[in-house]
Amino acid sequence: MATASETTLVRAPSESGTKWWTRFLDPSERTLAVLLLMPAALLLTLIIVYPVCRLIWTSFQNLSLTSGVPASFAGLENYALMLEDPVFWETTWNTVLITLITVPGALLVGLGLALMANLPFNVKWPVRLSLLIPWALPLSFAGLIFAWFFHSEYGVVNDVLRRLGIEGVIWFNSANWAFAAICLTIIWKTSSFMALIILAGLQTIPRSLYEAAEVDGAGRFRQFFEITLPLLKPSIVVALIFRTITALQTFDIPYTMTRGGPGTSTATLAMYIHQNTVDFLDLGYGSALAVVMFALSMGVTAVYLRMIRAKG
Amino acid sequence: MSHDTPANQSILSGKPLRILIGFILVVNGMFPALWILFTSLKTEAELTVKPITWLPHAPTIANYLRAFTDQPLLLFLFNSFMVAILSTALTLFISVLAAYALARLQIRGRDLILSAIIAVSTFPLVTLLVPLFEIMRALGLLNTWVALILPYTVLSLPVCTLILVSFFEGIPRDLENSAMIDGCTRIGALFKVVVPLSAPGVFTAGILAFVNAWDEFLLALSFNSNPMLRTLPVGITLYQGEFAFPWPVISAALVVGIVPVAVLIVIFQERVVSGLTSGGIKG
Amino acid sequence: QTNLRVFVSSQHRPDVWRKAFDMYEAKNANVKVTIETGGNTSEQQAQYLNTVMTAKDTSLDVMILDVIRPAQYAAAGWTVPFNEVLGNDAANYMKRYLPAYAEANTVDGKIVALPAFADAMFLYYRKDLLEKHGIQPPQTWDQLAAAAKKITEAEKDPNLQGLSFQGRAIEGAVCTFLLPYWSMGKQLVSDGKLSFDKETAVKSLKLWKDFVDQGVAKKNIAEVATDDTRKEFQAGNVVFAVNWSYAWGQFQGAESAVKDKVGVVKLPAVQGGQSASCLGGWEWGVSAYSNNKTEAQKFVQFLSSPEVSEFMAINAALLPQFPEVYTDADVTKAVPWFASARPVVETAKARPVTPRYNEVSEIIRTTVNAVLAGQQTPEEGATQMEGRLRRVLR
Amino acid sequence: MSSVSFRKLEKSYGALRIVKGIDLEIEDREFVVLVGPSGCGKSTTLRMLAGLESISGGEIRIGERVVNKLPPRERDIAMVFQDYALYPHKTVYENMAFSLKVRGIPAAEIKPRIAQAAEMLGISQLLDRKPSQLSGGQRQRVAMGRAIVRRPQVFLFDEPLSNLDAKLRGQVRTEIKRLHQAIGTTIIYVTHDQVEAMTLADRIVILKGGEIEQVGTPDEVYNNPASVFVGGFIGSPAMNFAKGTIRGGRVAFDGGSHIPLTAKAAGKAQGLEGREVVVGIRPEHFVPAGEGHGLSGRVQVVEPLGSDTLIHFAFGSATLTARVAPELRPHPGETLSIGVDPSRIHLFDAATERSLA
Amino acid sequence: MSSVSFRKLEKSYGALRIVKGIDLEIEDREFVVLVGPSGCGKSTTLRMLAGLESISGGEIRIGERVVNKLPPRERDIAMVFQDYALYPHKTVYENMAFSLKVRGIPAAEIKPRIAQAAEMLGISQLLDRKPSQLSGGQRQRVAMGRAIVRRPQVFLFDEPLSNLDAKLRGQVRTEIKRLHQAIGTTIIYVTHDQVEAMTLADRIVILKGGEIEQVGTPDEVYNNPASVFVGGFIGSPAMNFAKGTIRGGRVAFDGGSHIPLTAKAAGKAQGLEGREVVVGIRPEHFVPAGEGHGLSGRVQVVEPLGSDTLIHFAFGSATLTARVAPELRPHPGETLSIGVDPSRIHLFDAATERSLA
Ligand SMILES: Nc1ncnc2c1ncn2[C@@H]1O[C@H](COP(=O)(O)OP(=O)(O)OP(=O)(O)O)[C@@H](O)[C@H]1O
Ligand SMILES: Nc1ncnc2c1ncn2[C@@H]1O[C@H](COP(=O)(O)OP(=O)(O)OP(=O)(O)O)[C@@H](O)[C@H]1O
Ligand SMILES: [Mg+2]
Ligand SMILES: [Mg+2]
Repeated sequence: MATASETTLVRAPSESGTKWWTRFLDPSERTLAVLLLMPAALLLTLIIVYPVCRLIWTSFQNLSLTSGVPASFAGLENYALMLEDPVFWETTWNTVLITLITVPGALLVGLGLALMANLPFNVKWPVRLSLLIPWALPLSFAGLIFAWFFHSEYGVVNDVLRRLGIEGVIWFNSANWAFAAICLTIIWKTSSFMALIILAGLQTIPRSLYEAAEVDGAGRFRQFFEITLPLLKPSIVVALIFRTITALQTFDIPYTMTRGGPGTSTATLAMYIHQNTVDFLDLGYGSALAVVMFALSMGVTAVYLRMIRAKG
Repeated sequence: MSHDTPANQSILSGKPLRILIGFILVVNGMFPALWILFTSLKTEAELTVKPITWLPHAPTIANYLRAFTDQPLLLFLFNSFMVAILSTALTLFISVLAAYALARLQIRGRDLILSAIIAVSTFPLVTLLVPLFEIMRALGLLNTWVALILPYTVLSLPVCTLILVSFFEGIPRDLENSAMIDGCTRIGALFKVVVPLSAPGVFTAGILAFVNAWDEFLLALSFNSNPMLRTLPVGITLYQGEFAFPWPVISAALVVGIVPVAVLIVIFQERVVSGLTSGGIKG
Repeated sequence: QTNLRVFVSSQHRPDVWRKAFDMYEAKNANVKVTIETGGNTSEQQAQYLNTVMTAKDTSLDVMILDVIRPAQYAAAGWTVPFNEVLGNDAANYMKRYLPAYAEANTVDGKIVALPAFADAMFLYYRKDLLEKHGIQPPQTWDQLAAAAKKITEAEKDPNLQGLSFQGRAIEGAVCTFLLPYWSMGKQLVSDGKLSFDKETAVKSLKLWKDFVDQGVAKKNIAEVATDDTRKEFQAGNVVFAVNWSYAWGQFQGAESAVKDKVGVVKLPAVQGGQSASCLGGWEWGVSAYSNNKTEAQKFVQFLSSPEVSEFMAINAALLPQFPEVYTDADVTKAVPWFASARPVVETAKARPVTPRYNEVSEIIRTTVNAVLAGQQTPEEGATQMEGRLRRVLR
Repeated sequence: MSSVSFRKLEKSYGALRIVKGIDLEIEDREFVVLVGPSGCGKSTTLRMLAGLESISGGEIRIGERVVNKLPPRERDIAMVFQDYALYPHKTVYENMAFSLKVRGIPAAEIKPRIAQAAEMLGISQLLDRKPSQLSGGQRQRVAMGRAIVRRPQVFLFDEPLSNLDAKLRGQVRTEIKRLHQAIGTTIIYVTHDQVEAMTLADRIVILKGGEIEQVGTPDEVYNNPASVFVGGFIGSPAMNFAKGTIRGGRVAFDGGSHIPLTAKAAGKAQGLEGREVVVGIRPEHFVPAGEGHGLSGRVQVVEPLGSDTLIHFAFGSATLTARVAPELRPHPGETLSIGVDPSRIHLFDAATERSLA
Repeated sequence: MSSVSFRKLEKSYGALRIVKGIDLEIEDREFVVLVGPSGCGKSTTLRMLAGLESISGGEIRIGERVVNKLPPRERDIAMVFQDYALYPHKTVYENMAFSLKVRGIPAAEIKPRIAQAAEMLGISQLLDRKPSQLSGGQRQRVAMGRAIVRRPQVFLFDEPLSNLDAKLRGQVRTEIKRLHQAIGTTIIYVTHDQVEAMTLADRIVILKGGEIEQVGTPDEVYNNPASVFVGGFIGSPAMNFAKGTIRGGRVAFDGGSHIPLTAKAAGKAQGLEGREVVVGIRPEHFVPAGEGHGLSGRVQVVEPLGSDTLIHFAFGSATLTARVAPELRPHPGETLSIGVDPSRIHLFDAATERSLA
């Protein structure tokens, strides 16, 4: 079956014959890990870590470009100012509220969408496409489009309501309705991100587990709660982490839909940061606000990560 | 995975129900896009008609003509496409490496590294605009694709890494072992076996990265002031005037911008058949 | 050889500006001008320029600025004042412009920018409807309300509204507030100090809110932005509209339902007050980080000259910043309606010239928006506005 | 109550027919073992019974109920999967408790039942582990345990012991037998282990290419194989086959040797004079030379098993295997003389490969 | 060249010691079979040799090279995994071709090599399928094929046949044997199948709890088990054990019966008078009553295997199993009288469980 020449074909190089560079193909686990993580680390340092350090430094300074006063070290002054700033509290509260509403909202809708999209449709692409389109619509335009949908006169929402015999509301005349419209839009826009990640997770669950559960007597709901959900947990946590972070950074949609109006009732912390830095050029205060927002996001992320680790 | 089992049928049974669900999904996802499509075929006057019209009364392609003639729309598309594709490729490459290290190698402080990667993404890029601008200027990257590709890569890196980590963890180690015995290096096994088997995850991550890059506005506006390098979201705002917002023309441009993404998704989705990983091993 | 990079607002015909630049290049062989644009609205441009300037970018020499920004840029130290190049002649030099522009570009005696072109708010009205019902264009807001009511009642068109103005929380809402406020003879800021008159502010807010409550303006006025006003008027759904000059060109366009049916006059006054309009327009500033400041300032002086003003009026329909250009024969021939625009522009007042204008603007527009949406009463709005303004403009 | 019957059961994947019309009645409390070569459709048949695979044709009944359309959970069956299908996120205990919890059995009752099953399978100390922390054999035992605690009407086992070592396998096999005797549940069991099939089955069903080749008690299928296939498939080492011709009450082989037919066989072979037949001889039916009718051939391979020795020797164009006493160790190349008991041989028609007996 | 040696090989997961110092020299061209109970570390040892598991202590050599730090691809081994590890995204052909392609072997050469291996394993018609479209047994054959086409210096097999049916198993087993004889590659083979171990091995290594219990040729481990564990582990059905006491040249059991020791055994048992011993009797060493020394007990279970019958009967507190002729079918409950050949029994120390022979 084998001749001598064939067996030598695949002979491993002897120790002395090993080319020097092949050693680099097989670094130790530690070295390999360092090498693999290096590109990510370099990029993150360049794009995030360095600017963030600058930002934190700025937050301890009195640096308002419109004040006409040169920059000076201010210690915690910017942070102290924040505590007395009602707009800070209002926008923070709005941000937290948006997070608390849209994150679970997007999770539920996204989970539903993913489960539905995972059904054995004969033609799959329209389903997948409609799952992704909301997300592929540029954020800056999604807000505008939905502002238009919720327009009291020219909007589809009120038009549909009217056709159903319901008198629509002037969405943006009321803090509550405007808030609702914003949350609905955010949920619509972000649930597809959720769905996408959850769908990917769904596809890794072996079918035989459902078969076993089916034989074990578990009904649809039981299977969902005992198999699907626990096995989706890693995917869900990933989706939740990023959705929460982006929810805390909510900017474009309220900015384009209401400009934070009526009044400041739908303004978010990110909008306030943007306003302070870009419009008011108060870089010191704006940076301090950004640091607070960062702390907020970090806190939330830490909680999630603890959640994974606790079960891991 | 592809065939129906009775179990599957009972889970959400019946063709009619399935068609209904499909319909709901499609309406939910497609409606705004369709609305834009309809709008792009209307005249501006039709938008202020009361009650509002759904389908265009007198469809016109004038808006598309304007979209292509008023601004170099194809150029915007090209720029967006290149920036998005390149940053997606870079994101995937970097996050595949990082995710593999995190998923497979015995690293001390693995959780810490993972947390750190996520933590950096909690900083909104908007607040880093000015320092980033300075970095890009210092590196002489302003008005190049690279000025956008690097931050976009960072934008998607954490989420892609995390997705890939969870996918890699689901690939049986023996498959990789088998490849290593078959003559691959670890990295070879990674790209020849682990990555292809994580295709749904890689696809998901890729789509996320692509869309993130495709959508971004603020950095694109700030870093690339050269009209030849404008990306689509920035380009589309050029149809605006100081006060005027010509929805039909902008809609036409948006439609032109959505189509490539849609085509891309459809093409890829055909390739990424579900359940690739099943059947390779005994368990 | 000097290279000048000029930031031009892309919504204001950069192609025509280019021709003006060519004229300069032709006269100054050693200067080359390149154009840079970013974003298509005042807001996006501010976003872009703020980034560039905060980063102390040296590549930009000249930039066009919305009239509300020169003071802010000067305070940030981003522009160089013209006093030095103009020398003792400075005061006289500024007198050539419409007075409001001289005022808008001068901060603490420093000339921080030179005007590029003018703009103002006008009252557009349906000539045909007013004639049909035998009504003269209104002189006061009360007259306007009465006329609007009469016409809408008579026309029995459910889609026809009396008056459209800006209630959305955008820059236009600031003007909305200031129009009656100024008309009552009060100033918001005098000599850099807040001179807020609360009673007048309440009246001003109440005036608008009453329009809504009486049905003269739409209930959803809080979601109306500048271009919504234009579109609705253009669709024939509005009798009176408060809007900027750009609307005129659109009303006369092919798609317009009101072509040749539009009249334009200065804005009504409050009973017993003076008519006042809101000053718009854009200014040329020279970057403090520029390496060619002197050359750039010379160039800006050229751009801000009557010669260029006339050229831009004729070729880009931009309102001139010089009173005499309005009556120039070539101009009246190219854009006849400028004749009726001049008295309006002359009544226009500059919004508060303060480095912290953006904060002032934010306070005013959110309040106007909240009041018009019915979230606050005019009194509450005025109280809150005063409190917040005091913190900004001590 | 818990009899099972297949009527004309069919399964196709697209154009590919996998199961081609199976008819089988399994009585209540019966222990039926399905055997057959790899890919013959054993797992598929079991999965159709469990409701995990749709039925392309025919009918399945459990008791009196036609279950064709019934979802698995309503069939009251338990199954041990060939690929385990343990819940990776649940501990061993939770894996075993799941079906009981689902069915609303109180926790107080679950615990002892699991303890008992775990004890029996020797996995008591693993109850807190997750499946990923178990070896292959350990996982399979957990899968067994999960089914056992259920006490359903019908047990389905798909090669449940294939990953256990011989000792444990023997042990668990005896446990299954005892379990069956104790609760008397109907059991359908897929295996390819001869010993399991012979010792556990009340009846053995031999499948070939999606069809039933023979059904019978272990003795029947062993002693009276209906075809060459069954003869060759049941029994290990496999039955030997040699082609011959019936000539004058004897079977003559190429090369001149022959085996006389017994009177009984000769009676059946009447009228077959000159017909080609296949002679089947089980390895253990060779006897020392001189005791039976003599055959001889060149020894090719000798496999000492400890308890016996297998001798593979050439006979005509075939290779025959004889199981002999462990002391007998001829060398390859030697000529082996060995006897055959004519009353122990099997005759098959060479054309149809069906038994002539 | 391709000898393999383990020196004080250790493996721990954290504090858990799995492999506890294995010393073993495997010669070039030798066929070594590792057996042992589930979880004893067979797979782990194999994986350390393959380079897939880091080594916690000791040293592994392939040929003269210490390979402790060498990556798997440079060890020139092929492995068939216990769980197949086929590449799900590649067809069968691509699965088999992969390692050849990686090593840069030209396509023209790959094709015939695969065709040949596929032919041998009976998977030629499956080459275009994906693993998910194969049955369990088919997958395992593909995994085998993937290793075979490589022609490496050392083959590692981790229970490669456990999912094949008996017939195929026998066939592939013979193929492996033939393969080994043809290329003479060193083979290390993990199994828990007795027959595989006995027939394939040049030497058998019995592992218990991460340690080597005995190394020897099949005959040695079968006929001279070093301990109760080996005796019980090798041989199927397993060796029977009964506790007794040495008294006057005989082994006396509770209940009064006894077995005389042969002269040789008695010699070794000198000085052990009164000591507790464990007597081991293989099932096939029972002889018809009257032929050997008589024992008797109540029949508990009778398992007819076709070729033989297994009788399980009570003897004192133990249950013994006898393998007898298939015709013998006592009924459970009857009293069985059966003989033992005293020269065939094994004696172990009751305390240390080591052989006294
Ligand atoms: N999804 C499928 N598509 C096409 N053929 C399939 C599919 N699933 C299984 N088969 C084929 O059906 C046949 C029967 O498979 P089955 O799993 O029932 O075999 P089996 O008798 O259990 O074999 P084994 O003893 O190897 O487990 C096999 O030839 C297999 O290749
Ligand atoms: N990653 C791990 N962490 C802790 N224990 C492990 C790990 N992997 C394996 N083990 C344990 O190591 C022991 C040896 O496992 P191994 O797979 O080598 O057994 P085996 O002899 O091959 O058994 P089987 O015959 O069941 O395949 C088992 O008890 C197993 O539970
Ligand atoms: Mg099977
Ligand atoms: Mg193992």
